[in-house]
Amino acid sequence: MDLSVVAFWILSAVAVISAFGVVFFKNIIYAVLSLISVLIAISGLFFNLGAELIGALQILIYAVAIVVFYVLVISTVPEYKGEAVDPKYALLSAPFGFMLFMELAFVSIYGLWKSGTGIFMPQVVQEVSNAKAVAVILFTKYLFPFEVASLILLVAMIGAIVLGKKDIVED
Amino acid sequence: MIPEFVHAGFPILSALIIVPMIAAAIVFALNEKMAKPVSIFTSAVVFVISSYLLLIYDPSGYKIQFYEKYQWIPQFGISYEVGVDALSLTMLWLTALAFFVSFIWSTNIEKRIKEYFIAFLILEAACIGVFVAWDLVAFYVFWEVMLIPMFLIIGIWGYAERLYAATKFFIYTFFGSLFLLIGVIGMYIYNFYTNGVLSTSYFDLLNVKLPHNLELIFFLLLALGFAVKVPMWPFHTWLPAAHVQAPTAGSVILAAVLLKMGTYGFVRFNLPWFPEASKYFMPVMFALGVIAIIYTAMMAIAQTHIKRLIAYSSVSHMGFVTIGTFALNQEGVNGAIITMISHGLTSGALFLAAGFIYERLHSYEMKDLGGMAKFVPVFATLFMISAMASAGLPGLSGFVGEFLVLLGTFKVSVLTATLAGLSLIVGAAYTLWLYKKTMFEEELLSEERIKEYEHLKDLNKAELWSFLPFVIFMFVIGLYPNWWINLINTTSQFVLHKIVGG
Amino acid sequence: MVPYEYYLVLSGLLMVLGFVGVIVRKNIIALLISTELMLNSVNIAFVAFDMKLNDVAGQVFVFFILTIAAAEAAIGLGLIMAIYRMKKDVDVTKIAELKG
Amino acid sequence: MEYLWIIPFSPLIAFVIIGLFGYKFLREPLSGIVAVIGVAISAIASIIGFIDVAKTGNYYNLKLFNWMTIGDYNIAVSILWDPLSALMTCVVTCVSTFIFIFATGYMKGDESYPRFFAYLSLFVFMMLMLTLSDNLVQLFFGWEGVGLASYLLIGFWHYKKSAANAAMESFVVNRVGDWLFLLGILLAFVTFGTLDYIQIFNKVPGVSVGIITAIALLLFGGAVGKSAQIPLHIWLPNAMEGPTPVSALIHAATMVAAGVYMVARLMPVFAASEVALNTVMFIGTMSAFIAATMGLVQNDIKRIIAYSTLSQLGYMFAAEGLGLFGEGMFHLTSHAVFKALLFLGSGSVLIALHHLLDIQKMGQIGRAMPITMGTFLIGSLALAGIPPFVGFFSKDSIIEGAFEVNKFVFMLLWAGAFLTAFYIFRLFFLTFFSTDRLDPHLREHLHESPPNMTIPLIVLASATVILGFFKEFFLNFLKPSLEPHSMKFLSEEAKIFVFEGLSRSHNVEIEANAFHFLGHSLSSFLGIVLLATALAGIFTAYVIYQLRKVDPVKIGEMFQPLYKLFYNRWYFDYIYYAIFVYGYYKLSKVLWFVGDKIVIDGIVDGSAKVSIFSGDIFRKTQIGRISGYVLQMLIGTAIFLALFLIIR
Amino acid sequence: MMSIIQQIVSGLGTPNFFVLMPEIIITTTALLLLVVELFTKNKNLLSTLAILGLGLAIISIFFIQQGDITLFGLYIVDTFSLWFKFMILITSIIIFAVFNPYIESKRTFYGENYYLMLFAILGMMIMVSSPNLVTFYIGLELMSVSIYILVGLWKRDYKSKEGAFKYLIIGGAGTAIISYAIALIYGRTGSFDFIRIASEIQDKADIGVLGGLLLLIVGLALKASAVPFHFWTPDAYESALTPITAFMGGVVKLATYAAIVRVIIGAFPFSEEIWAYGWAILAAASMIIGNFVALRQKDVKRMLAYSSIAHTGYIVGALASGNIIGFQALIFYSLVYVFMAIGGFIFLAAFEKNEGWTNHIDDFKGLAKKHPIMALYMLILMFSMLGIPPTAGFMGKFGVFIALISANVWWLAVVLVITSIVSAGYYLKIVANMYMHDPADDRRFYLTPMEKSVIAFLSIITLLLGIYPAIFWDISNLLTQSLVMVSIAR
Repeated sequence: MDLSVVAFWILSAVAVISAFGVVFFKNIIYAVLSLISVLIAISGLFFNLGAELIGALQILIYAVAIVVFYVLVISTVPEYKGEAVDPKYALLSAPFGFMLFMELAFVSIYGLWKSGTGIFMPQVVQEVSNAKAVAVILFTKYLFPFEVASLILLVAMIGAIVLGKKDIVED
Repeated sequence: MIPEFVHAGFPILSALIIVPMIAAAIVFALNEKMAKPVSIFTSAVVFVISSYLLLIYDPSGYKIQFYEKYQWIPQFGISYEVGVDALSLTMLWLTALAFFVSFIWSTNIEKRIKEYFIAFLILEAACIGVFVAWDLVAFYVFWEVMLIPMFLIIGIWGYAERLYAATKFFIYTFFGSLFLLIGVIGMYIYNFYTNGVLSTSYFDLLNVKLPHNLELIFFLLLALGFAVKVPMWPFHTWLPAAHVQAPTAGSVILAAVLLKMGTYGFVRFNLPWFPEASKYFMPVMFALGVIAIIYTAMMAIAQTHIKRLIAYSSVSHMGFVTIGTFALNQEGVNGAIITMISHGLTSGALFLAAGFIYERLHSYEMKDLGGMAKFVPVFATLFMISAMASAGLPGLSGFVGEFLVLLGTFKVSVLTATLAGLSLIVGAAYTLWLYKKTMFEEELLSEERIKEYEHLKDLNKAELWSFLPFVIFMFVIGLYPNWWINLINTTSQFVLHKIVGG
Repeated sequence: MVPYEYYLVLSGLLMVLGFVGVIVRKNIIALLISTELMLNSVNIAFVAFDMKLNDVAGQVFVFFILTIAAAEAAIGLGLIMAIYRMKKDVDVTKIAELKG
Repeated sequence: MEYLWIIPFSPLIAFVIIGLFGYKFLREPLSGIVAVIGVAISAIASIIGFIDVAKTGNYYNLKLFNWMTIGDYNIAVSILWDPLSALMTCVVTCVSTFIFIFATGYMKGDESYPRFFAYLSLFVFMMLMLTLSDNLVQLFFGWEGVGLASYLLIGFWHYKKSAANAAMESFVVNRVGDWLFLLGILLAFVTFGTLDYIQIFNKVPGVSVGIITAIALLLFGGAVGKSAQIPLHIWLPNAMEGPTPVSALIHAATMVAAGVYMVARLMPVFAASEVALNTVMFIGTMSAFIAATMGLVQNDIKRIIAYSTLSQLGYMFAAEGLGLFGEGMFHLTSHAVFKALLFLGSGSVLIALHHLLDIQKMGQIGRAMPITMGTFLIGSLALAGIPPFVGFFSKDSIIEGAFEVNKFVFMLLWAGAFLTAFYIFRLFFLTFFSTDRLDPHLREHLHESPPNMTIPLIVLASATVILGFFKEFFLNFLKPSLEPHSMKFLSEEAKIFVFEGLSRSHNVEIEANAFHFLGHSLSSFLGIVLLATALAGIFTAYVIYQLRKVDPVKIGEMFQPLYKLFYNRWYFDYIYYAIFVYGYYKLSKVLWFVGDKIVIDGIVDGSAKVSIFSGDIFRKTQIGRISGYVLQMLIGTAIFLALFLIIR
Repeated sequence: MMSIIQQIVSGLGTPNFFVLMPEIIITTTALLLLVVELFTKNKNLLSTLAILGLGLAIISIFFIQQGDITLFGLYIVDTFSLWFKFMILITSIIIFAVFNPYIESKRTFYGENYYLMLFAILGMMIMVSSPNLVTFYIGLELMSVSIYILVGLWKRDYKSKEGAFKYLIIGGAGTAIISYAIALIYGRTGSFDFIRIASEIQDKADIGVLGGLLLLIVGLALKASAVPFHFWTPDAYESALTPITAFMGGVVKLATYAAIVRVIIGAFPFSEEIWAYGWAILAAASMIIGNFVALRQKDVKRMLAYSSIAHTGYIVGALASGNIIGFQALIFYSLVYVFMAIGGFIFLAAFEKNEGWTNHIDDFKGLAKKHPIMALYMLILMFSMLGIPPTAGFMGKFGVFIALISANVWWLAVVLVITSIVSAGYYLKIVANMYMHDPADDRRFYLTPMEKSVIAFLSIITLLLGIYPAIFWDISNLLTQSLVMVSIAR
């Protein structure tokens, strides 16, 4: 019973519980906070799996950047009155959500997943750190998508600005 | 059996299709005054050419004449392939005649003249195309194109409920023709899988040897498409609606040409392609035909709206064509073809008569009509001749077809012939009823009605000249059918060659 | 060592929870948050697969997913602002003028 | 004999001329004259042909042109000129000629004078096509053609509702017969592979009796319709709506006799089947008797004569049914003459009385118009069967034949003879003598008809007197077409076959020579009885209607039910109207509403409604709220996955 | 030891940027516009620049040698991608051409519109030329993100925001689903390259592939707005600026179909019994829902949105055959459908400029009297969508029929027939309103010559493609060959 197992169970428990929080917290602030905890838990899982770079990015991008957006917006938008979840939809979605989950779980468990096709054996990763490996691949093979991703961010920024601008309302 | 092809030196059939389209373009370009003369001239030219073809057609031996074939969509082995045998040719001629007549008739159109004539010209091109095309896709294209102008004609120049009628007409026929399309594609695919031939040409599909159940299915698919167009009972209800609402010329075309396409399809495709299925379904077709004949004859006599009466009478006559076709013997098919022509003439003339009455008295309802005979003697005479021809009086065109059909049917099924023969009685009943209600019984009229009638105009030039061709050819066919029968004999032999051998 | 399938099941669970969240929440901001949740759940699967395959391409993909999540969050929040400005409300039941 | 083609076509030419130029150029007198000339020419031609045949006894078969080819058989427009057709043609043309002449006077001043003669000429053409035909199709052509002509002529005064209805009725009822007739033709063609009489006759022996019977009966059905026998007789009395010359020509002399002619023409076929002959006989007899009873109590002068026509046609059919084809044809001839005479007489009366029809309102007009009365009397005597008029020779021989062959038939025909004598003289007395019930205004300018009307009367009357003495000549003349052994166009076996067929029914020798027949019937018991019967009929009528010894009304009350039955024409018309006119019409209406409007169109339009309705249902899914959309997406995804994961 | 890294890097070689010329041109134009737009608000200048860029890109296409896989196997430039890029650019030019008058009349100018559209186009171009799930994904997202914004860009109009938001949320969910699918496929095959994937799963598909493939289909269906993932479509289409709607309904649809074919044939050529059946179900649902609901629409813009859902049904229905003919039919239909869709929406856009035109079905009444020529064009477009010869729409349906029947998918063919008949109900309603009713008033509408000529071009080409479709059949044949050559004939 080594540590990683324990870590997995704890982190996943946290993630799931706070995910439920995201879904069911009435107060939007709590929802955002539980989102943060989900993200952190997930990044914890990344570390547990040995993907340090992604784990770090996760915390950086999300827990810092995106959540800040949310907090900003929430601060401008007054607190939302009225119940958090619509019981009718909750009742309707629960069985099908469960069904979908069962299917996904079925797939996950019985799928013949490949293993060890890649070149980054643990010992290789030992030598070149995970960060370096990812970085090399990202900036060589996946350079092009990376550039496009930057374009996407550009577009998103423009969009956020132009949509959030005042003149959209009165002009 | 692949017939021999006589290639045309000059692509005359394509010309027949193109000329009306060009005319339509010209009309589109010119002003409204010119629309009518241009279109009349065009249709006259087309009629003359087709009559000329009718005369120079060589009926000895089955040859596809004036044949042209060009690649169209090579990927699917689809080509533009036109040519005529006697069946196509007679139908082509009938089409040209009917359009000629209805163009002459259309003097009284004042609403949106240009569109009117453009629609009719395009319709003419499409109808000609349907009858001369030998490639299935080309056939289907023309078959569908024809819906658009007819939809507009009924919908724009029709009467009160024209929208309902036009939509019903369009959707109903579209429904049928899509199944026809599926059937054709099925044949095409099957032919490709078995013979490895990728072609939609009629003659390539003629060689397909189908397994029995598949043959039945394809037969039904095609039959559904055609049955809606014929229309056979119980698919007939669009016809009265369309006829009642359509303008006179539209009704003439509808009755004289469009209905023929269905029966043309039966004779052209179902018999040669599905001989076994044709035998198999013969009783069904007989039953439907007989029902159509008697039931719709009863419908007809129950009407007070004269156009609807005539429409139902058309359905009844088409029942004759159906049983004649599916008698599956020489007399039957000959009779069916002759009946198609003659019904084109008579029902066309009757609709002209109805239009004439409407223009004079502004009503189609029997209660507003009656007692005209004395005031419009010439019209009364022509109307009487048409009515008698439609009632199948010997010496006029109607009798020849009915006699042959009954003879052919009698050989196969006495009962069918006996019941179908009842139309001698019921047919006479509704025809004379119509005539009596519109022309006779002047003494029932009120004084002021008589006053109105005093200045009824008899047929004017245009009306007379649109009547005469129909009436003349009623006599021509009725008095000397031999020429026509010699014309179509080889064709009907070809149609039946898989069934009776030959 | 925990079998990788567990990670997958976890990611599936989070995905479904996000899905359900989009459905049940009435506050449109929460809708957006739930989509974030859905997107993130995928990351777990990717990384888990990576470790199983001894590869890093999955992590590269996770990078892209993060980017896109960010982008959508930005646009979504912009839209929410605009909607709020006009509608003075963030109740999903009110954001239903287009229908039928 | 090529000139024979003139016979049918000269009336046709007249018809075309009148039809085209009648209203524009010819108008009142001229078009009539053209018509008369047209028919006269064909009359002369036919008489020439008649004489030729009478001399030689040959037959001629001309094919004019080939109408239609079916398989290897050509249906040709053709002329078969043998004694039978020659006789019939002569009767048609000659009688027509006189009636045309009469009509020129009768139709004077009618606004559609040309149309009338156009129609008449058309009729004659069609009738001649019928008589001259050598095959069934041409026969049918004429058959339908005369139907058309009679339709047009009955409806000649179509502004009258009654006329229009009568015309339509006659055509449709005829069509019932024609339907059977056409089926007969089809069956004949399928059986024999040909439609020419002569070939058919020679093929008869080879065919089973059942089919022959069927063919014969179907064809006879046509005859029943055309010759207005029970049960298709109802149209003829109503046909009296037409102008009187029409009634005389079409509905007495020629067209209605077409059935009789047809049966005689196809004698070998009918002779081959005993059932067919019996049917013909039975139908004829019934008609003869029932029509006579109907005629008893009518008051419409033309209708009475119409019923007598029915009854006389019945006699002819009875004769043919008995196998006495010769006598039948002879009675046809004589009937054509004296019935035309009677009709024309009544026509001239009508002209004088301005179309007053009710005989109860006439009387005492004999003095004013002697010629009419005289000729009418002759006609009546002939009809009643008083020697030496032609009716006696033709009718009594039939009854005597019946006595030999079938007692039941004899009884009915005998009774019929009495009734005939009674009703015709009832008419005669009530019209020309009896008390004066005539409206004084009419009385003032009551006058004899102009010569162009009286001359035909006189001619026909004289014919009535003399024709009877040519009986033997006629019978011998007809032998080549009706006597098996002397029928040239039959093969030997056919001759024997037909002879056997005939002899099965016809085993009686009637005295052919007129004088012997007269003597025989004045001497033999049967003859005396028959003569007495006729006289008794006349006497009864005289007592009741001239001397007024007995009040007819009393008799009517005495036999109330019988009177009602006769007066209402055995309720035939009512039943037919209820079933075939009203019933059919209403049934159609109902079918239209239920079958077409509700059921079929219900399905068609219903499908449209259904799709619109389902459109509304599906529309509900687009509820506008994101939650709803995503929920449905979730459901969709879950089910979509489940489909594969579970089913596989 | 760095050797491994060096191996990797050296194994990659240098990318051939020349084949990226169109993309580069588009990108530069977009960035140029981004800058220019800061200084000038001259619409015509902006659109001219954009059109210029597109034109250049088109020209550059002709100078590219084909069949090159560059950027370390992440980018393929073959006949297929080039042709689709060509079509995308051409149709985009059309939309740019009629864009300005519209936004002027609606007084909702955003300089962003232009280069966002360009970015979207870039995304599509990347998407159609992706031999690899990563490229595909990134292109798809670039496109989607730009479109989300474009939908929302309507000043002072709440509805456009709502539509955009709905699209964003549903699209986000779709993105998540696609990512998950990619994850599963990656886990099953250990690669993102189509070729590798295909070679990995030649044998019978196991649960993993099944799950991945099905989720991928769901995601693609969502982007292509197939039932039951279509819910964003009517709202987004209705709420967007009409030229943008034309862009979405035409160009984006085209690119999406191309991507679908690319992914399905490229990555899963051997598991057609799965995706054929899956697409068949989705297609049937789309035909039914789309047509029946369109029957009840009064707003023609929304009606056309539903009809585009129905057309998605027809088009992806071709995949149900799972054979070459099916791919050909799909490509042909999608190529010709662009013209109809854009034509229909641009027709609306052109009339929407005028006062008193609300896209309501009754606004069409008597149009044939006021604008006979335009009405004729609309008639052609409508009958083409209905699938009446001699229009391109018929040829498309004809191909689909052939595909389905050749694969014995009779049930789907029958569904297609029935739903086409239903669709007649609403297309005919438009035609009937134009031709068979008298106009309520004699107000004429103003259309710019450019709009007129554009609509004329679109409807006439629709007609011509119907009369002589051989060329386009050749093209689709060619494209299919190139695809199959890349994927199967390995």
